Amino acid sequence: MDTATRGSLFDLPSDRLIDRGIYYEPAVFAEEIEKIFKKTWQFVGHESELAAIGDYLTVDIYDQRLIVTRAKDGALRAFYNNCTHRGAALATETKGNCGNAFRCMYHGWSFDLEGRLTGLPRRSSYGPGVDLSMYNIPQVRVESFAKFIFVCLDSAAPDLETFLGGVKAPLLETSADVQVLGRLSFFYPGNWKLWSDNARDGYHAEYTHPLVGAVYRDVAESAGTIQHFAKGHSKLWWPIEGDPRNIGQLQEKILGVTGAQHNSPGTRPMPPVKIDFARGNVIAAIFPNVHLQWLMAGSEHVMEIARPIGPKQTRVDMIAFAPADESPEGIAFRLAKTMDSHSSAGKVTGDDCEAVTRITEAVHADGVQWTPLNRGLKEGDLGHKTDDTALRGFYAAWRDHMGVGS
Amino acid sequence: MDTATRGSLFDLPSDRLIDRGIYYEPAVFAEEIEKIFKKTWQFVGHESELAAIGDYLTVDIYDQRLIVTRAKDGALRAFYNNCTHRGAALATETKGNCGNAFRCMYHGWSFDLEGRLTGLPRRSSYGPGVDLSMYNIPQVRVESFAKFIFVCLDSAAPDLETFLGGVKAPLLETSADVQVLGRLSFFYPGNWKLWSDNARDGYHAEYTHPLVGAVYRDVAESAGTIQHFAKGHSKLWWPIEGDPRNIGQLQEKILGVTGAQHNSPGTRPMPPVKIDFARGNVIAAIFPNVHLQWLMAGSEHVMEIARPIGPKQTRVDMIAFAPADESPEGIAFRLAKTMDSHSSAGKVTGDDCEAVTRITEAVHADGVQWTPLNRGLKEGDLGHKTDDTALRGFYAAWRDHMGVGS
Amino acid sequence: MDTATRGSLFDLPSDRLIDRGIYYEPAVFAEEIEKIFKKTWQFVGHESELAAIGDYLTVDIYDQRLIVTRAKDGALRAFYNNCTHRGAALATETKGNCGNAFRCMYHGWSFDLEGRLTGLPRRSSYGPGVDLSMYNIPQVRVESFAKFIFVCLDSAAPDLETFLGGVKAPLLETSADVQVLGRLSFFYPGNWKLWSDNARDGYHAEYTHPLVGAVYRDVAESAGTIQHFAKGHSKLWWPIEGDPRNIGQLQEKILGVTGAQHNSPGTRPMPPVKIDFARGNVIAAIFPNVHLQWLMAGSEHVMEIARPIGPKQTRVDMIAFAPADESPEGIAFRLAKTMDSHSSAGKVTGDDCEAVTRITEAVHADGVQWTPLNRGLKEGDLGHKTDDTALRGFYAAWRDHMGVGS
Amino acid sequence: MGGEAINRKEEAMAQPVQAQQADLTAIQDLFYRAAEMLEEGRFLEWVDLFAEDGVYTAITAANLKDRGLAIFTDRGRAGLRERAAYWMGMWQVNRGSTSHVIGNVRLVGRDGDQIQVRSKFIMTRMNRDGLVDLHTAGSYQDVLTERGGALLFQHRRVIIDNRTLPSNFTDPL
Amino acid sequence: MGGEAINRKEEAMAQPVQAQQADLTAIQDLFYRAAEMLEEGRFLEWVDLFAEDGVYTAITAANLKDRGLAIFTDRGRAGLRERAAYWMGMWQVNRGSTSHVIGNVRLVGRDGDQIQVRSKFIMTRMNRDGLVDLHTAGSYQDVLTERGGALLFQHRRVIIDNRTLPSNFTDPL
Amino acid sequence: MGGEAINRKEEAMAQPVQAQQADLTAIQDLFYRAAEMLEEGRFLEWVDLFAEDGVYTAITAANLKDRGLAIFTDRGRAGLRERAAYWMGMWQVNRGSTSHVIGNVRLVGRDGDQIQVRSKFIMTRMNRDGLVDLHTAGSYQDVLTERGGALLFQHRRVIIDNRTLPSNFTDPL
Ligand code: FES
Ligand code: FES
Ligand code: FES
Ligand SMILES: [Fe+3]
Ligand SMILES: [Fe+3]
Ligand SMILES: [Fe+3]
Repeated sequence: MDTATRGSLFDLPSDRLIDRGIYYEPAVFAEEIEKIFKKTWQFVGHESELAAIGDYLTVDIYDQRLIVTRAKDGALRAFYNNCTHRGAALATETKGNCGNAFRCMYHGWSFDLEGRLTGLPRRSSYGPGVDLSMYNIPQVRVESFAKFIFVCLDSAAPDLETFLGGVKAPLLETSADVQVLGRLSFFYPGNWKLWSDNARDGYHAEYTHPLVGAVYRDVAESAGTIQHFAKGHSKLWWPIEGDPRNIGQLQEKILGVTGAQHNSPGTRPMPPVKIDFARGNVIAAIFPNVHLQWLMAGSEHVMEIARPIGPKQTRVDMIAFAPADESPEGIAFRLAKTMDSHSSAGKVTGDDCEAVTRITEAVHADGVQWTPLNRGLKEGDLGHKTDDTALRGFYAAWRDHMGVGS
Repeated sequence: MDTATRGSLFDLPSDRLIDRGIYYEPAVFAEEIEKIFKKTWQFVGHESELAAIGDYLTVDIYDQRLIVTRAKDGALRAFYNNCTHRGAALATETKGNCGNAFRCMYHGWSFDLEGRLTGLPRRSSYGPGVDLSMYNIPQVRVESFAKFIFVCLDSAAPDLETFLGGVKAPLLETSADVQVLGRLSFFYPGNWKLWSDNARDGYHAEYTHPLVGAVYRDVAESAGTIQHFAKGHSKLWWPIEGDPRNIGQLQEKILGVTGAQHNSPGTRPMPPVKIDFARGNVIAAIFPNVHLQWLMAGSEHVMEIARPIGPKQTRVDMIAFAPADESPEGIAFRLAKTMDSHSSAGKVTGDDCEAVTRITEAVHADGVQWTPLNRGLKEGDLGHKTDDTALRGFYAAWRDHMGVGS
Repeated sequence: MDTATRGSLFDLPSDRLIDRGIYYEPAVFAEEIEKIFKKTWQFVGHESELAAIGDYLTVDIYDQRLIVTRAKDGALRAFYNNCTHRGAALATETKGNCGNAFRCMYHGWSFDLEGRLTGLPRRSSYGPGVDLSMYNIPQVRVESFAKFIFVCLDSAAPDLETFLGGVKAPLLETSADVQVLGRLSFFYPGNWKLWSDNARDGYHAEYTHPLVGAVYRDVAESAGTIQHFAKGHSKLWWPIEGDPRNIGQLQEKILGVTGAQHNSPGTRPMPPVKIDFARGNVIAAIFPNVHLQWLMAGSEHVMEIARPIGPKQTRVDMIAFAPADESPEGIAFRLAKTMDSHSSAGKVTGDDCEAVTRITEAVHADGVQWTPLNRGLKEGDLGHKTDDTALRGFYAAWRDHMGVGS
Repeated sequence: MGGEAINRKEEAMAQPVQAQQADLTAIQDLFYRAAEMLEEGRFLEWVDLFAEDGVYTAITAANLKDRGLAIFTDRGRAGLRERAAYWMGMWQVNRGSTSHVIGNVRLVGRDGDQIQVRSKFIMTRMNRDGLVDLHTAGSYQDVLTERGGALLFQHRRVIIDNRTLPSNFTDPL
Repeated sequence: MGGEAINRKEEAMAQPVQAQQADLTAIQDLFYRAAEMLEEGRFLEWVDLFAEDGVYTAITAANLKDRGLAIFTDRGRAGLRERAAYWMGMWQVNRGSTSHVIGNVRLVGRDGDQIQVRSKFIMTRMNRDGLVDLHTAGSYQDVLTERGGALLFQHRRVIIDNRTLPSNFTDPL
Repeated sequence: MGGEAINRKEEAMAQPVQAQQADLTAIQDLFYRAAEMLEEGRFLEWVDLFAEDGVYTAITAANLKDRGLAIFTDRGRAGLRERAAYWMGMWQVNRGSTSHVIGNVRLVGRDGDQIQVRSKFIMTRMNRDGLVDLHTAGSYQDVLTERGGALLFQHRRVIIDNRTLPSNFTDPL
């Protein structure tokens, strides 16, 4: 390592620097699972996915496999997806309806919708008076806000709404009454925090995504803000530039790269979906790993959850939404187009996958061990959309959890 | 972890509980290799596979690669499959005939059927009077019982027959005079002990295997025993239920799931194989990882050896047998049908693979860290076939080897 | 482990034995990266590959990714392939031309051909008077000899020519004026040192490669030498046996294995390439991992670099050369045939891949923990081509770096 | 759109065997040329294999059985050209050679001048280490149409077996 | 059984090229429909592609060269229906989408009304992480028979290149 | 050599559809038999599928775009027999069953009595653990020639998608 350089970067206050080891060290990753993922509220799904009694969702918090059900009393319940007999998973699908009970495939033990052992086959061999409740599956906390369901493995953590704090507002504003269109997931070869960074980073879009670059090429000072909330959450907002119907003009720039003749009209009809032009674009980030993308006036509405798989491997689960009262034409349009820019096949996210892959490949460099977070340094929680404001906030929360001094 | 629950399971005597960490902790696995696999007799094959001088079998005890040969004097010999020059494997096939010697492919050193260096090409460069015996490959112990060949890496271990003890009887009863039909292997994503557990577990079959469930659906108290022998071996036995020719009736139940019309006869001719109806079904388990399956009156006769590959990865090697004096029709039938229910493609074992996979996926749960072994708790080594008798015996032997108190 | 055997091998002086753990222990591998690969000159490419300003090559020293450029002043420069902002790799291809600068795909930061930050988009948010030089990428040492480019991560290491020492002569003799025909790489499942061993080992060829065996079958004492140079380098030399045009005779031996009739002529015209028959065959090895193969009078000219990927995984990068003034027919012939015996598909190297694979599979044997290096033991740095002279020299240098006593 | 109308009308295919073979040969030729154009980067030629109002869409098998959330849907030449633009540089991702091996090409129906075809494919991709990986596999469900003597894609639906996509799934399917 | 009688009698195939093409088209159609039925879970339809006394068997290439220990052998419609029953729920295993890409279909002989055919296949499967894995690969050796104008499987032998099976190898081959 | 002369002259293929089909069937039969011979170890039969001065060569896609450094090039029957000799024991490497699934076979040109053909392939190989791995994938570019009523390989170029070869890449491609 070139110590001179290290010295010069050290001149920045330490809370604005990241030691790049946090993106690849196995020990840091293991500690994050214990101190962050097992201590915070983790996203599961939307209440509409658990409409009927016996409906369930499964979710993994790293290696802790959980089931969330709609129980007989209509309440949500969560418990380990793990038979108390020999430990087999009870449910293997992401989503389903189990009827009255989960029946383990190994020895047929049955557990009700709250994880209580209710069926013990060939029971007598357990002796007289066996106490079934000894084998109930431990429950875990489950709460919801704006119909978004979260679980928490820590019994001492504050409740969900306290945890969410400032980020409740953008969630409510964008997602109070939605339906689920479907789910899609993808992997990327990199640390989960690279996705959290990216969702708080309004600086990259113009350079990572050539289409966005084309939009802003001649914009000297574009509008938009990044707001940091306590506990590591944030809201990125920016308006739609120009005439939203003028997508044809943009398309000409795109098609320009093909060198082809084209005759797309200068303006296109607005898509037949419910949108809210004034709200522009919103990315609400919930610490540590949830990012609600409400984009293009709400015509793209996707929740992204970055699931940690390993120090250098992450799975992003996406859920696509539509307004609950969207028209049939709107639904058809959204089913066809919502994911167009999302996912590892997406016109936008495809490039983000490349960026995080390139970081993972190169970030071990002995000569460059620190990443600066000093863009838009100033007091307060509100910055210009391209500032590092929310990144600094995220890492402050991260340090709190990990117990390292700021 | 929910300590209340942990407490309640702790109320059981500790020798009836398994800490689930033993199914995935790398340190436990590494210790098992040293303290169990390098200290016990490990199965290699059947003497008929080494009929001629120069015939050999290779076997891996985790990372210790061995060769077993039929030497010039007709005796069995075992030594490392490892050239004493630079360490290349001498044999790369499971089975073969090497003629008089193994010739290393790298520098052509030759070793005889007892592992002695006999050919040293361009010898003079090793100086005058080089002592070839300095480069003999160390031998390891090899013994056989009922023509089943075992090796042992521990020079201090008791001899094979002493080791086998009580399990010698079922081996002799079922397999004294057999021929080998062939070999087949499969992987499963889970700890090797899950296979040992499964072979000692007469409880699961009715629930894991729907066909077995159909057989016993209306049987209130089915017959069968599990017998534990000293040192972790065991014998599971159960009779054939009902009229063995009445498979057609069972088949109707199977075909019922298809909802299809069918006209299979109510009774079928017995298969043209030598069977012993009175002996029923026998699974003889040899600690730690060998399970002889003699099923359906001997019409399916398969040895399964669970080879540890990693904490969560196992390869099961199977050898199919027939009576030495089986008829040509019997051989043809057995070649076609022996594996029907075995292997990861088998009508029975396919489901066992699923069960152990589900355990591997879910067993890390912080909230459920213990597995009870308390079914059929009573004094003595003989239980009902669905009792945990032999599981308790297996883990007693396991604890002895691992040096953990009971 | 059989201590008797271990004892007998211990009778050799310890500098002639290798503990086989060095071929697989992760801790040894990690230490080698720090103490050898980050301390020695590592091969990058040939100067002709960086002919124009802005041409670059990338190279990885394990996890340290580097760029080497032809800078504006015509000099070579090397720096980390790593953006000082968030750490993305700047170049993802092995070879290319970046124009004036590397532009990072994430936020568009631009670095010149010496790694200096020259473009900082939307700069004002970094405050007034931001010092761009604080974000220059640290440079690393780059030097070349005989137009072969090397980098070194250690600022205290001696310069390249001092490092090369005795091996400079064979490099100059064979490669002073060459052009690059192309690159090809392959993986093998084994430790990088197995490749270094193999390149210093004139003993194996006759046995590993049946064709070579056929050549020497009747040669009682073949010619050729192995020369060890200080710091672990070496030169293996041997003449071409017999009439070089008489390949047809050899081919008859090859075709003999097919049992087919054939009517290839007894002599073939020499290939239309520039060769130097008197020089025979040369393999010049540069510590730790570079092997220049100048074979068959120079009609095959290939550099092999063994890149360490893991304790048991190596990638070999090959660069094929031709004399700078080779004729068009010669170039065509070389493009078609240079790789015929090289690479994991090569008629010679294919077998070497098998040999190192067999070592990796078997080398853990508890009973055989040592590899002797005692062939052709005598004073001095020059041995017969089949002696272990250069292997002893390599491990002496290896021990120096690793800080273990000889 | 035609794509939704793909349903097996095998009984309707009372066509002389020989004509069917000719069709099949022409269909296979179209599919193989399309794959070759994509692998060789001849993207604008590929666009011309679609009808003016042609549709190109991809979806996971799981979502096809659910509400139908697509991975992407490109409608008409303008939409297809936009996709070509992404392949031609609007994405900044690394590319590695891909191969599409197409098999099991089968006529499943005919509806006026539209031919319904099903086929299977396996797609491989060179990874960043230079080795070839299995990238994805699945089915094509196509509606083809004849215009001016040439077969064109009216609706091409790519159904992939994945439920989770690998990273960098931007290569032409 | 016919299966053992598969031997190459290519010289006996003195058939007009055009007829051969028609046969090949019909054979391929049978193979592709069979694969599609298995992938789509239409198992009872698949049973009907076999002759009444048809045989369906699988074996590793290694065991085929040895004594012939099969992975499984189903004889006759009852045996095939039993296998269908396992696919339809007698196994409790997880399922992921599979694809069978069949290639290299080649007539190798003809013996009375029986046609001998060889082909190759690669089979992929979605794993528990949602990605597509290579599951197995190998050959089909088929004896087909014509009954009532339709080709049926008289004997289908699946030869897989594996010596060791992956876990959960219960998917239709 | 003919191989370098492969260029698409699709316009020149003004041949009746039916004749094309017959050609295609014969070409596919040649390709499939060649693959089967290699998989079954019938190497000398495979040599006889080449013209007397036939060429068999392999190259990475990357090097094909660069100066053209081949992995190997065998010229003429003697060269091909030498390769057969290596497969038959001149290499001491371990072998595992391989499968070549060939698809997308397409006539791309015709030049006198020479036919230019392109196709795709995926090759699998049983690894040392007994499982089937994806080994490589890519394209064949062939020039075929008719001699005495039979099609022969005049020039077979195997283009693999790899930039880096797996270990033990000595199996027939
Ligand atoms: S593991 Fe669930 S019932 Fe036994
Ligand atoms: S490694 Fe066996 S002879 Fe050298
Ligand atoms: S990471 Fe390179 S510009 Fe931001
Ligand atoms: Fe982005
Ligand atoms: Fe079972
Ligand atoms: Fe060699």
